[in-house]
Amino acid sequence: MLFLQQLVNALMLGSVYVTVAVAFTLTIGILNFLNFTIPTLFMLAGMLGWALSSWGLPFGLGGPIHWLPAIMLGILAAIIVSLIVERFTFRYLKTKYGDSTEHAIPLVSSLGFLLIVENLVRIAYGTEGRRFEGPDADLTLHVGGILVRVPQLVSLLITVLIVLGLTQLLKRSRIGRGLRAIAENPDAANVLGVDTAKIVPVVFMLTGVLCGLAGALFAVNYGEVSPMMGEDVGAKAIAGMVIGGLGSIWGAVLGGLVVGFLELMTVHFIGADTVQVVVWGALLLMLIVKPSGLLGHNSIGKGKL
Amino acid sequence: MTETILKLTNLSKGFGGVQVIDDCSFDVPRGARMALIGPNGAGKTTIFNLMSGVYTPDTGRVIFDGEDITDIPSRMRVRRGMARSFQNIRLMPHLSVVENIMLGQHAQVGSPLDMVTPLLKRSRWRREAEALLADMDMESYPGEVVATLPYGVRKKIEVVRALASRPKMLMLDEPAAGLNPSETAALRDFLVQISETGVTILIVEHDMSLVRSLCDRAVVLNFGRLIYDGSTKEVQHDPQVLEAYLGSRHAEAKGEVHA
Amino acid sequence: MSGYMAGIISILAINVIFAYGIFLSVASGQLNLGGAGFQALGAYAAAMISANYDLPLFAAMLAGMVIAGLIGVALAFPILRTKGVYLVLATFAFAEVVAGVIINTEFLGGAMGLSVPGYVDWQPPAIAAVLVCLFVFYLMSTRFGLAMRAIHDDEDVSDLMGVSIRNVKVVAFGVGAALAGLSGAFYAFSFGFVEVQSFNALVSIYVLLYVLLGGTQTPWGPLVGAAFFTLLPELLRELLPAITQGVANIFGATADVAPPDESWRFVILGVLAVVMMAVRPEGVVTRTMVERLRFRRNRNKSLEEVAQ
Amino acid sequence: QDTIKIGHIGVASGFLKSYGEPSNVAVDIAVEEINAAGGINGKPIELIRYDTGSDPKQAAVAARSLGRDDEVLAIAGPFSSGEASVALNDADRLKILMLPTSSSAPGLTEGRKYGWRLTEDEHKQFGRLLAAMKEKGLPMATAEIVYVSDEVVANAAGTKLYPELLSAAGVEVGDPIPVQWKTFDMSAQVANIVQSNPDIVAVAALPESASKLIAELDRQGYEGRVIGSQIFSDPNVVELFGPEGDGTLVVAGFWKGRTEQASNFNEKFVALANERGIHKLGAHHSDAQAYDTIYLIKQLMEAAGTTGDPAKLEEERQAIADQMEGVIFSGILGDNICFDGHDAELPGYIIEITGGEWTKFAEAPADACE
Amino acid sequence: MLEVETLGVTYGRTQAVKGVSLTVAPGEIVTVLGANGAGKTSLLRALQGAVKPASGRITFNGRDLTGQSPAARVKEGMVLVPEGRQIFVSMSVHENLLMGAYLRRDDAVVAEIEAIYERFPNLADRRNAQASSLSGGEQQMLAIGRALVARPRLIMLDEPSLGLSPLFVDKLFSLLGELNRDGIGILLVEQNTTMALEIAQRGYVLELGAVAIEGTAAELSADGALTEAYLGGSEAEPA
Ligand SMILES: Nc1ncnc2c1ncn2[C@@H]1O[C@H](COP(=O)(O)OP(=O)(O)OP(=O)(O)O)[C@@H](O)[C@H]1O
Ligand SMILES: Nc1ncnc2c1ncn2[C@@H]1O[C@H](COP(=O)(O)OP(=O)(O)OP(=O)(O)O)[C@@H](O)[C@H]1O
Ligand SMILES: CC(C)C[C@H](N)C(=O)O
Ligand SMILES: [Mg+2]
Ligand SMILES: [Mg+2]
Repeated sequence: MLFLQQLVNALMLGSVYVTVAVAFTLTIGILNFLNFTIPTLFMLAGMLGWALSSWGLPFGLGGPIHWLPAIMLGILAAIIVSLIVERFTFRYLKTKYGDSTEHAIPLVSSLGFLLIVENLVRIAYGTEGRRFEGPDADLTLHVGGILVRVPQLVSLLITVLIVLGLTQLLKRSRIGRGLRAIAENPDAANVLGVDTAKIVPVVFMLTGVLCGLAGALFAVNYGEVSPMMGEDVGAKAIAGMVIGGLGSIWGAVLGGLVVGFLELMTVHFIGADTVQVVVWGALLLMLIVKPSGLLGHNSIGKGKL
Repeated sequence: MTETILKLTNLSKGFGGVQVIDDCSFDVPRGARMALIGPNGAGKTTIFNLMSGVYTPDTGRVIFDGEDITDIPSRMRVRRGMARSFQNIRLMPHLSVVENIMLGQHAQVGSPLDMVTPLLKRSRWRREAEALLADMDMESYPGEVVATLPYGVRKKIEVVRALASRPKMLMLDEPAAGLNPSETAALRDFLVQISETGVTILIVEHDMSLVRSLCDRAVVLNFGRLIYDGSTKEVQHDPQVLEAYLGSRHAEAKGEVHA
Repeated sequence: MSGYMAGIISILAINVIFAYGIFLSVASGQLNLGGAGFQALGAYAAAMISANYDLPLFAAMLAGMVIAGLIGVALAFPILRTKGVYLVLATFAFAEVVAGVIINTEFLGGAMGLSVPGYVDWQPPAIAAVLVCLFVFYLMSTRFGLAMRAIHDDEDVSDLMGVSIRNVKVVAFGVGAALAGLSGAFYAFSFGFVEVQSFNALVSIYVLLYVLLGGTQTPWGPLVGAAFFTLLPELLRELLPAITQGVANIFGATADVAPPDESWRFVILGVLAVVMMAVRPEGVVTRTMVERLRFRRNRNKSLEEVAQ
Repeated sequence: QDTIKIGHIGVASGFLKSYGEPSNVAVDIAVEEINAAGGINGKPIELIRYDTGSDPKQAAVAARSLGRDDEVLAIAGPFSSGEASVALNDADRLKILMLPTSSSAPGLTEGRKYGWRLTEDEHKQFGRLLAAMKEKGLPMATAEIVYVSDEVVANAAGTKLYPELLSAAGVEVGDPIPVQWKTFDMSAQVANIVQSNPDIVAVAALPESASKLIAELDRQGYEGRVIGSQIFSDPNVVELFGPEGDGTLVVAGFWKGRTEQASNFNEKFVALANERGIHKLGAHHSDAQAYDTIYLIKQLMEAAGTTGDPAKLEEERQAIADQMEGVIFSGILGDNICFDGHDAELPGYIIEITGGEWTKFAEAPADACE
Repeated sequence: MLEVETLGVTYGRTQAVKGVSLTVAPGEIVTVLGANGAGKTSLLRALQGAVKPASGRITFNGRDLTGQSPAARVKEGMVLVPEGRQIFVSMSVHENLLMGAYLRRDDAVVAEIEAIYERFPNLADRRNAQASSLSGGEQQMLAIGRALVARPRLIMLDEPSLGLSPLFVDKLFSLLGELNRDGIGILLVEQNTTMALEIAQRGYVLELGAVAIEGTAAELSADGALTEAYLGGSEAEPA
């Protein structure tokens, strides 16, 4: 019984990571760009959601707005910021020479944005946790003595739906191909009329949607937000992405759940203080033994000689 | 001199069902200037990759300078004295021209000491590299990212980099591609000059005029099989070669010269 | 030397050494996001040794350096199998594991941290930083450095040129780890207290950014990058209030305005980082730049010679 | 020299911003009051503040800068234990009195010459809490402990102090259950707790973690009582915890109702904080301690007859530090406060959160010093 | 159809193209010759929009495209076969060809791709192979095929014969002839001067980024100065 509950808890926890992991795997898989702003977007959606739904907007704007529109606006903010990030990071990524480090260049700008957003939020709201007054209704289902969190079910559901749509989009539509082309060789892509400025933002918009959604549902679910809420989720999501397989969207879903499971089982059997070692140890092992992850495929290098 | 420097015996290589090299055998005499030609996708570059150890053959052996090198790792082979250039230019984009050449010298490194002695302006390595460039009458383009140099220039650098390892045998994959006729002529003279120092040259090239004027012997490959092995003078009389590779125009072309 | 300067120089020196550690692996094509892990190893090793054996400080530092280096080499072999983003995450995971282990190890002080007997003022780290800087410049000028950069650009071809990819990578990674460890040792002795919280993931990210922002193509990069990230927020301590006051005055404020929130310093740091990368995507200092400058200098020289 | 230079190593940015800034407010209030009342020995205080950005390294820089360049006579701060552990080394090196304002890590001042704290340790306060509960006859047969494993103070309290004290009080207590500082989902830990369904859950965590735990306990239908000591006894938690927080017992080192002074300070503090855009429902005891720290420094300087004359910097610093030996201090924290070792003996106020209010449940006088 | 006026391209300090003016009429084949570094590739890259020209105007069918994005130019029908193939090595041969049709929505694409396969049997055999595995020449074919799928009205080729076997070079040139008969303009950069001048109506010779000589193919092949200065004597055939 207890163990069953823990399994459910694991699923719930995993569902938080899944959404963010998918966001990560999107930019890495499609654009080969490890986007450090993702945890920040997650946090931004939560914090703004709270700020709007309560008092204390930045720069003296008025509140309050009831929670639903508030988190909607929070998500919107995440999307907008994500698009701004695109404008200043990926636009400048020039995969010219295919050498081993150039894909990391936008990391710098993406961390720049992390600094900017995080500190702006600190300026506006400080660093302490805030209570998010969500819907009054009890968000916990009692299924034969087992507790299930509704918001997390919702978030898992939405994510899976988005993922379904995404995989189709990337397989069928030409946008998918255009994106892959840009990621591999921007110059050649341009020669064929792929307009970087038009289609890359699509990915970042999706990233924004996913992070915003995750952040908002996090707030509703745990009833608390803080400027640091992105850090742990972000790190674990990265782990999930890798375990699932870089660039594989379904892998990210699976990986996120696996991490949730690993973490919860560690807490249950050993204790939270060893979670860090277990999760990241598993990741390290995975990378050394099977870098392509559970569902991933290895990317190819410069081509044959 | 009839001694063979390279001997390929019953070489075969396939990729996922596609039989790319199919039981190829031929020798390269020491000091020869030999051409390896054939239609696109015949397997020429694959042969080069098998020799230099990028791929390991499914069957067959590669004997170089009397030693069976089929199983020794690629990085050791250049030390044995076989150097190659690549048909899709593979220079190091962030190294200057001279540094690319100095990388070519790596095979000559003897003691670990060589690894830790600075390659400053005066150093023997750098001067050697610059001299080599001069022989090819190329400046060293200081400050230029190699990637931004003109295609033809990059192509030449590839050849010089291969030479920098002081090889016994030089394997060039389409060195004249992207060179204009005058530059091609210069390249030919340069290669002749090199081969006179005793270096064996095995060249893959689609520019038949260069092949004819440089090489005495040619091996023709088609669908991974050897279809001709003989003198370059005769090659364009061989019906198979004409049909598979040269096309009718060259038969005529030859005719004109006779007239 | 003012106390403030002394302190900042210590931090800067530590960051520079740290940055060069990461640079060595990055320059050989291995993005190392595990910096904090190696720094922590060096710091704790030095701390433990100086606490438990009465060795001279430099011996403890050496030990910290060596231990970090050895673990680096040990890690380098399995990690060789991973490339690009995979390697980034593998090293990142490594750092997390190190932190996780330390915090759960009683005799390392766990979450309480360790206080470190022994102290160095700004001179030793500063001197060490200069030496490390010279060492890396030297190393990059050797054939070994050339091999590193070649591998960074194109492994397959480097291999065909006769370069032993494995050896070069492992050595570069190991020496880099050792330098990171050294920076940790200096951290321990400069601040007299180590707690694993101060070797967190963000530290790893930052130091990699020092290198990427400065430029991975020349040994100038880490120097520029570390200086940028370390000194800019400091400059802003004084500058920012002045600026806001000035702006306020422009808008006709007569009284003193309250100094702006300190966090603005880091906002500006972020903005500048973004701008820098937009202007110079390959890092502030690139090969072309250095080559051009050197070339111009030589040409001017030769012109003078002609003139005489 | 017409001012008395006092250094303050505070936190105004970085991840501790929200904890640190209120202390700065408290310090400013104290300085402002003292200067309004004619300063120290007739000279106004010149407060020189250095922001560490929550970075221990910067705390060291701060100490060196204040000590060597600004030539301050004494230093209040740094704020957190992490920072203090670093800066206190420099204090001893510079031979300058340093009084951390919120660093409650056990043993922080052990073996220090120039480092003193106006803080009471978790051990004592938690003991007082248990005593009070016993007295009031609250159910406390069984207990579970939840602690943040990667935060200095919480870790020490959760793994050592709480278990001892609970068993000493005859409470049957299970193995301490760790959570991590960044843990946001405590369903697993709580699921285990509700299994044994103890009378009390003792929490050693900063407010955020405590609030997450309380919320989760409530969600999983835990009926018992949550208790903790000083670590999360911040008046703001009333808001953060929300209704689920009702019944929670904590110990604070400060009670605004203690004296008129105290309540004045509390009002001023809340006002000024909100004026600076810092959301505060009341003064945290670490704010009160910061405030009193400045007054303590004042008392020391008056006793030492400090003039602020740069020529006599060394002697005056030493004289101020020497005054700490056997000092007796009265302030908003309590009266006739003495120091046991280098840590103050403070009264404790057991606080109960009831009906969304921060109410006094019981109080315990400061212990006497040997 | 294409009019280029005093086009200039500079990279930092290096001036790669200096005030080049040229025109291509519909159904005309124009060749651009020049030694290494003459600026041919730079010229084409500027025409295609990959690099921003420092000066000059580019008009195509009367529309000024100077400031336009590469995408816009492709839409207009200006398609480039870039130097060094620039194929997508991580995609299959077929996907590469599909990329050629990136901006097209009509259904003719499939049929046209089949036509490409007809022309280049090598590609047909390996349509699902990863492009990275293709041989040099096959990659060149792929690059050309890819450009054709884009339905160019003006096709610009940067050394298309590079890496192709003599047989295929002939095929290529006859293909260019056909395209040209269908009224497609062709701007051809070649090192294989003789063949280029055989097929082209007019030609330009670049030297250090500027037009040194221009004229009809006949004039150019006759021009002794050209053969001396540029061709470096007649074909490098020993007497
Ligand atoms: N790694 C590989 N995987 C699959 N097929 C390959 C691989 N390498 C080569 N091939 C195939 O083998 C055939 C021969 O390739 P190779 O590069 O040797 O041809 P080539 O003779 O060099 O042609 P070209 O003159 O165009 O360079 C080609 O059809 C190519 O597609
Ligand atoms: N991205 C770049 N940055 C700087 N200089 C460049 C760049 N691209 C080309 N150049 C320079 O511009 C000049 C012209 O180069 P370009 O490639 O156009 O010549 P080309 O005529 O195409 O030569 P080839 O026939 O060998 O391809 C050369 O000097 C080259 O070094
Ligand atoms: C707010 C806190 C993190 C400070 C804590 N009491 C400490 O000693 O570090
Ligand atoms: Mg080939
Ligand atoms: Mg060109």
